[in-house]
Amino acid sequence: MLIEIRNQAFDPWQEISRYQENCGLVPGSYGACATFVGTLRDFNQGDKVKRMRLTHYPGMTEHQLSKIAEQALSQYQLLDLIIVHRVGDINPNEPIVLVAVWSAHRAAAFDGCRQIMEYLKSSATFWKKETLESEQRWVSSGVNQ
Amino acid sequence: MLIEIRNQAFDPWQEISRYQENCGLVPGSYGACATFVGTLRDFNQGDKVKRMRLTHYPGMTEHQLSKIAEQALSQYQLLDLIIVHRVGDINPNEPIVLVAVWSAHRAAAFDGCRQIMEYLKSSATFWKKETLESEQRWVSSGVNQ
Amino acid sequence: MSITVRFFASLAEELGFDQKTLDRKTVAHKSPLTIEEVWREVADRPPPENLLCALNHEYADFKQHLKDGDEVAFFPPVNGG
Amino acid sequence: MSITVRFFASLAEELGFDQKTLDRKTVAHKSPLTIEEVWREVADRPPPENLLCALNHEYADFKQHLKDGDEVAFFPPVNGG
Repeated sequence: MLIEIRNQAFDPWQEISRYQENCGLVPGSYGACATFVGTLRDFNQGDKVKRMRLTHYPGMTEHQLSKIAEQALSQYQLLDLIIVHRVGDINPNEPIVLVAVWSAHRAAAFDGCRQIMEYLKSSATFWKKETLESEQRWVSSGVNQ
Repeated sequence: MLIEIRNQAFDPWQEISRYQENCGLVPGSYGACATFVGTLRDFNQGDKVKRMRLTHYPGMTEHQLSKIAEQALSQYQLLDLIIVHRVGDINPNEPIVLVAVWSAHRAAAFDGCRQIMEYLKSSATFWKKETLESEQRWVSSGVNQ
Repeated sequence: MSITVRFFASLAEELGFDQKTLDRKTVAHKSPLTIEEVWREVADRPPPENLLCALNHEYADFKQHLKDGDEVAFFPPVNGG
Repeated sequence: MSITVRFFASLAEELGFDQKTLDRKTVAHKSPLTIEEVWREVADRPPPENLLCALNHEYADFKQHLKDGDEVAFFPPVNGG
């Protein structure tokens, strides 16, 4: 299991590939891997976005990610999972979040991956502030984004 | 859009990475990428699987993949997608299928990716024959796998 | 009138062939010929349970009528992904 | 009795601080102190609509009671992923 809040840009596909090859996933044991990558768009609510600052609640956010990971692992009998979430200053086209889950069959992988993402959007203690052309603004609740 | 039936092993993460960087996805335009990778397990219905042969209906299968791709693109307003499906002799731990879809927001990406996978399982003209320790057998319908 | 008939997977194994061509001379029926009738012409057994068929690369109904040059396919339940 | 109080995101910007410590001397109430009362002690305004709070890194109810050493946090709706 890899759960990390990171303040540097990352390549999600390399992250998955490296983890899958080197981190204890037994070859031949998994039949399904579902992943989600959220990326910063350069456009939001009609405005051009130049940059975004993501903050979190150190201590609480890590604790939340561990809990949702454990819950998804047990509820969907997942074999393993990755959650990587950016914080700090993010440029358009940079990944914000990566969730990858491995399981024997596909339904568990899809459901587990989506449940983690819904939790991240609705409950994990992250906040976003966008830098537009001529102002900054806090992004309101991410539930429908 | 990349739709391919391939008779050689492939690395799904490299496939996605290469496509995303070189194939016309506009940086900053997509906020979500959902992917699914199906991999051959070394175990099925209580038996050790040594190998699997995947056959398809040349002409019809390609036609089906194009149609399901176009339908998902339009139904979920996806920005782009990849479908790569193996045929031929496959070893355990080799990817069988890759579906990746890009969209502005996450719900469309999850829903579109899953719809394509359900179609591949239920309707696309592929057939699987497993080589076990001491026999071969045809795998029955994949809807619940 | 000539119809190409294809068979896939376990069905081709059981029948011992994966393709046949039906031409007018071998067709005992008066037209129009249906997919169901093609099965009777080319196979020496009743259609298996769960048999699927396609006409010109689209899923089809066994009652569908055929025309010259059509490609009919018979196969067991599919299993992709 | 000492309570650490933290504020995040737009709320910290509006209040002009992101952390305060409440100790017994500054607390006017008789114990037990609730999260609601902490807000009244540290902020000079009514709680904003949609205000969320946490107690020791778990989401909490404003009516929850506090004990010495607790960490209380106030923040606006979250937005991860």
